[in-house]
Amino acid sequence: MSAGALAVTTDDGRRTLAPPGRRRVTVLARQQFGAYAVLRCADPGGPPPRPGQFAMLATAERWGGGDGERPFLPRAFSVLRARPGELEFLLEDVGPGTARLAELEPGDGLWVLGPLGIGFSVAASELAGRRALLVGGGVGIAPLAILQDELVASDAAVTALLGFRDGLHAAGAALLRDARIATDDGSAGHAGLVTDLLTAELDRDQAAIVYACGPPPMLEAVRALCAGRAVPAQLALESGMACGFGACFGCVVPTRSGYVRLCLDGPVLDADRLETALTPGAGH
Amino acid sequence: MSAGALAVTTDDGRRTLAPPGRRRVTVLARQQFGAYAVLRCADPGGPPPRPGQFAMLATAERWGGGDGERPFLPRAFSVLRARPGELEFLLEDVGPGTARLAELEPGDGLWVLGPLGIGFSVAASELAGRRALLVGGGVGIAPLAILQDELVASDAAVTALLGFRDGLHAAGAALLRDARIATDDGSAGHAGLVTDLLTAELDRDQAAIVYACGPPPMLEAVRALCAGRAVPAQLALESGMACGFGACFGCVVPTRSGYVRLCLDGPVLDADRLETALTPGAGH
Amino acid sequence: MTSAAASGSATAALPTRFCGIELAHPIVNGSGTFDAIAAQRAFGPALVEQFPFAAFVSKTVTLAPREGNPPPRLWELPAGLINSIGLPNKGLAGYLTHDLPELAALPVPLIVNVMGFTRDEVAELVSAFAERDEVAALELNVSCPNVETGLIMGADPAETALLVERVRPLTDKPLIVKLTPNATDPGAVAVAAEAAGADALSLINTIRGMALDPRTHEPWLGGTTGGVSGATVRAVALAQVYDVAGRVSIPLVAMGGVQRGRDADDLLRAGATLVAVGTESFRDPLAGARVADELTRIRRPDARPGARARG
Amino acid sequence: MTSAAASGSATAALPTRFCGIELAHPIVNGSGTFDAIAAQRAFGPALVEQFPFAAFVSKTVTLAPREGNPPPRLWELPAGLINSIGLPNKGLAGYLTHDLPELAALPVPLIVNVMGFTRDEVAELVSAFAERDEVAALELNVSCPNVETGLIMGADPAETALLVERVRPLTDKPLIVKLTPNATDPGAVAVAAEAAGADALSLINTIRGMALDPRTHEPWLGGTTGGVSGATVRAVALAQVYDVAGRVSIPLVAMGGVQRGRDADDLLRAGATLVAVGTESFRDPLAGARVADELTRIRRPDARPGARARG
Ligand SMILES: Cc1cc2nc3c(=O)[nH]c(=O)nc-3n(C[C@H](O)[C@H](O)[C@H](O)COP(=O)(O)OP(=O)(O)OC[C@H]3O[C@@H](n4cnc5c(N)ncnc54)[C@H](O)[C@@H]3O)c2cc1C
Ligand SMILES: Cc1cc2nc3c(=O)[nH]c(=O)nc-3n(C[C@H](O)[C@H](O)[C@H](O)COP(=O)(O)OP(=O)(O)OC[C@H]3O[C@@H](n4cnc5c(N)ncnc54)[C@H](O)[C@@H]3O)c2cc1C
Ligand SMILES: Cc1cc2nc3c(=O)[nH]c(=O)nc-3n(C[C@H](O)[C@H](O)[C@H](O)COP(=O)(O)O)c2cc1C
Ligand SMILES: Cc1cc2nc3c(=O)[nH]c(=O)nc-3n(C[C@H](O)[C@H](O)[C@H](O)COP(=O)(O)O)c2cc1C
Ligand code: FES
Ligand code: FES
Repeated sequence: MSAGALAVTTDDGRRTLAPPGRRRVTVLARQQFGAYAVLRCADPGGPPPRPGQFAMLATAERWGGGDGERPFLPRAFSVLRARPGELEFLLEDVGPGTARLAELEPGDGLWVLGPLGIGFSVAASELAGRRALLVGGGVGIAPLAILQDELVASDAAVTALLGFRDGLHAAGAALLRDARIATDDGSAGHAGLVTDLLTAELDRDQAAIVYACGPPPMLEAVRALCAGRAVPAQLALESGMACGFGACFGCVVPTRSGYVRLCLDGPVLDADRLETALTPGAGH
Repeated sequence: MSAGALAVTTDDGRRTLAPPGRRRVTVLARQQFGAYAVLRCADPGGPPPRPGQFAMLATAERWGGGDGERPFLPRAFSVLRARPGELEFLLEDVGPGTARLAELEPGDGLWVLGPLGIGFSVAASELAGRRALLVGGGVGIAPLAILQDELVASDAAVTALLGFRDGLHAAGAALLRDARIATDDGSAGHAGLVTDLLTAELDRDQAAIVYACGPPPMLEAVRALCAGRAVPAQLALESGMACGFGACFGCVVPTRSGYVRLCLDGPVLDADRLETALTPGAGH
Repeated sequence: MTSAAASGSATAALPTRFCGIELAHPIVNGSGTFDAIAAQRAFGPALVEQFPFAAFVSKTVTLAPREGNPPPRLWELPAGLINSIGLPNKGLAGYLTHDLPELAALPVPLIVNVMGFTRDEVAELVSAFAERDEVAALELNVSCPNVETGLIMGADPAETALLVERVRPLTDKPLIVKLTPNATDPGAVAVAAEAAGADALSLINTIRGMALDPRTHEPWLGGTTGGVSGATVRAVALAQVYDVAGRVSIPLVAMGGVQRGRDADDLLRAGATLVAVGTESFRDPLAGARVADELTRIRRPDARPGARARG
Repeated sequence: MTSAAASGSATAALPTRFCGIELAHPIVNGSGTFDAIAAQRAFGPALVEQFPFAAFVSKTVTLAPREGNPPPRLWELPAGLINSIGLPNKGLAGYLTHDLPELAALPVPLIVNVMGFTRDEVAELVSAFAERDEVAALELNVSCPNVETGLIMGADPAETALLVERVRPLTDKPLIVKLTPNATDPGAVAVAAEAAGADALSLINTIRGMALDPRTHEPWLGGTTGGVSGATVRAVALAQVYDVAGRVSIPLVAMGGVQRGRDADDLLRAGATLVAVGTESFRDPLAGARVADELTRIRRPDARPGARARG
């Protein structure tokens, strides 16, 4: 299938439509950043994703195949970065699916369905004189990289605050520019939580908009912090997904207006739609 | 587990008892003989199998594992040859299990349970002035190699007659000494069936005992031929096996006295116990 | 591996008639495993151009709106999935207003799946759709308790018969009864449904299953237990389809673990007229078209030149 | 990967009491999945020295001898197996003469599994074993039709109750009723069995399934359909055990897809007292001991020094 050069965006420019077929792409490179692997793959003709969108990935070989073991379903991954005809993903090995993906070598085949979901809003009206604070935790830094690229390209003021477990994980900070770091064990940057850095930033100047992605407790802390100061925030959430395109109703998260399918109405949600970002069954 | 150096044989010397645990052995070499692969593996302390006995094999990695895809159950393989502390198996890739086994490289792990079943009878009383005719078809040549080794060592007169589909398969004949060959397509040896060679041999001199292993139609032709001339024959049969040690009752074949578990009372059966060697669900 | 997208050409090669409805091929979706409206949000009009199914079966509609079960709703198995979705839907009124117009615009016939907790509820749902020309057929999801009797409607032949007798006079549209596999004798239920006037049967729905959270050792799913689907139920589905096909003469829509053309072929050989793809669509949104394409190559190897040599 | 053989030391670390029987650990075999006599032919006395189970459950015994189903009897699934063995056995007289003396010599308690096609047949079997001191408990396999009523005994609560009431007075030995998963409501059958005097329940037996011969497209198995077991039924087994455990207070022997200590742990947490290993023994004859060993490490991480660091 040809994805076509003309990408169509919907949902106020936050969604690039995906071709309805999964496409088999080729891995170009795998690079290690401490605890993380970055997969770069060729995606000729693939439509350019919006920051915060994701793709469902499965290896072409040994992914259950016809009669498979786990992993059986594809796995959701934020787009880390996109260049014309190329996509990058960031992985942390936490289970059978990520372990298998992290084994891929250049030349191997990868099934990609995407881009999916609604990404971050970077409309001028949204930024309106505010600086963008990118708050990432662990593997949640992935969608912030492509977001930073876009914001920098449009000359917006951006600050990246990233939190990691330890020094091995903090190596992932190299994927963003000029990131300020916090580590739980103090082995790199501030010893403590990334929300400490966010608090200090907001104490200094509240004219900000927060874009955050990370584990549920971090997102919940960001949500509460921003809500307390009336700072707008957009949170990229996670939940277990079977399909990624609204078919299974499996990925719902509770919002103030009821359950929403995170793959369809998210993964980025305005923080004020949420009572809490601590959603059951998400994160590790 | 240590298999112990002192091997115990039962069933009139036709069965070496197996240790009750499967053991993880190491592949030493894989060699290709035309369409067939020979796996040689270290089996320190493993008891010496009797000719015609088999083992249940499964790779240590990527064989369903904890939560597996097919292959799920181990697969039965005749012992091709045994030296102290070493076992050899002959494989033809016909499905997921044999395909996976045929991928093994030196150093890889292999689960072995065996030796299992009752092998050929080579008691002096049995041979009693008769020459041994070894009749093999395709991958069924495997147990005839270890049998030939034993007969030659005891100075018995042996003739090996082997049938194959084509020249690529006929390369397997190198695994026995001085074998005479028939191929279906005439690309090597006699153009026709191995039973043509057997008929000629028996026409020449009926003082023979036949040991045969091969696909059901070949075994049935051998059985009928020998029955017609009152030549004693022992047939190594195949049937689908789940366990190999009598636990599942899945491998039964019909005999004149009812169903017998082939893994326990075979795989070698005296031909006159059978109405037919065409057993349902066996062979490919 | 076949190519990702099904080529349109092959999918017209196995025309099928089901309860008087003409279909391009025998592959449809399982109710609740494809949301054609959501998929258009994700894929745009291309989804309609490459629509993977020969008919569209919509997710179960109930009289009142339902939020569904609390998350987590999914648990992956070696070759399958447990779901405890809990039938979220907008309710009859919401469906008629919001979903029906969009689904009626699909390029294939529409089958509406309904469920009620009493016979009156089911009757109300059937009556509401009876007058809608957009609806080609109705599927009754009977895998739920009758709140009046406490019995799972579709597990009990007598309950099923009473239900079908009640709603049969309310519509001329084909009535498909979707059997539950969680029954002592689905064949007996099938016989009862046929006798009571069902035009067709579909099977299997999901099999009850469960998983514990590896950390807390409490039930993982928000709904405690859920339904198993995917490759892991294929052998069970085949047995039930084979059994039911031998006991009724109305057509069957068979499903359960279909991933490839040969899985569909097995179910057709076991006696089905249509085959539905469910869980496999989660792994490949165009799985329906791919299965139809593979099936065409199995059934009509000469339909397309070179088809056998890998299309 | 753990080492092939279970070390004897760990297996005594989880002493378990079941219906008054003291067991070294909670792992037994599923009926019909281990033949201790055949295994001694293959493995000799080493099998007895390393006996993998805390109690031995023998294959179903019927009144008359049975040849079993015609082959083929096995079909492999992605993570499981379909079998149509058909309960071959020597019959009661043959069992008493040939098997019982050998099985009584095993180093663990013996549980005899029996099945009859009428209540009288079951009664005759129960009576015959009631007087045998070698037998620690009886298991009733009720996954078969009562030829008098046509109902699958164990699928129907009333049938099960009548059966248990009939045989309960015939023996003081613990009576275990083995439930069938092919029932609308195994929990209701469990409740009925308990009320009728069962001392324990075991579940699940195999789930009905089927496969077609890839070449002929006819049913592969000699028995047409068969029973699915192995990892592929694990989620279904867990759901049924959890449900039954919540509805009865007698102990449960849980089984279905157990391959590792954590599968056994899940079933124990769902409410079982014993766990049986079935199909996994086909892949690894000492699986029972390995599972017991892994379970001990999960449950009593300090039971053996260094156990956690891989024993
Ligand atoms: C929109 C979105 C974007 C994401 N982006 C990224 C990204 O950029 N990089 C990245 O590394 N990850 C990302 N993730 C997370 C990623 O999808 C998961 O880490 C991945 O699915 C884990 O798969 P696994 O097989 O490795 O682990 P799993 O075994 O699936 O384990 C992951 C978690 O799932 C649960 N779990 C365990 N067993 C099961 C089971 N049998 N069935 C269901 N759940 C189970 C547990 O909570 C476990 O901690 C994203 C997720 C979403 C939804
Ligand atoms: C005693 C004995 C000794 C043997 N010795 C040798 C030997 O030395 N060398 C050798 O190469 N082979 C030998 N075999 C045969 C070998 O065991 C089989 O070829 C092997 O089991 C095939 O496994 P597979 O996974 O590769 O193929 P499978 O997929 O198991 O296919 C093999 C055959 O099984 C049937 N089949 C297909 N699908 C299934 C399924 N899902 N479930 C059940 N059956 C299915 C079909 O008839 C098919 O042709 C021996 C067999 C026995 C019983
Ligand atoms: C996530 C999910 C949701 C489902 N929702 C419904 C539903 O709303 N109504 C219904 O009748 N069946 C529903 N089903 C059952 C499927 O239609 C189908 O019967 C079953 O999944 C077996 O097919 P499969 O193995 O191909 O998935 C659902 C199945 C899944 C996996
Ligand atoms: C080959 C085979 C034979 C069986 N025979 C019997 C039997 O004779 N009696 C019985 O009650 N259960 C029998 N069972 C059922 C098992 O005891 C067990 O309930 C079932 O296999 C589920 O456990 P598993 O998944 O660990 O195998 C048999 C199962 C298999 C696979
Ligand atoms: S993942 Fe299936 S609906 Fe969202
Ligand atoms: S293979 Fe299990 S009894 Fe022979």
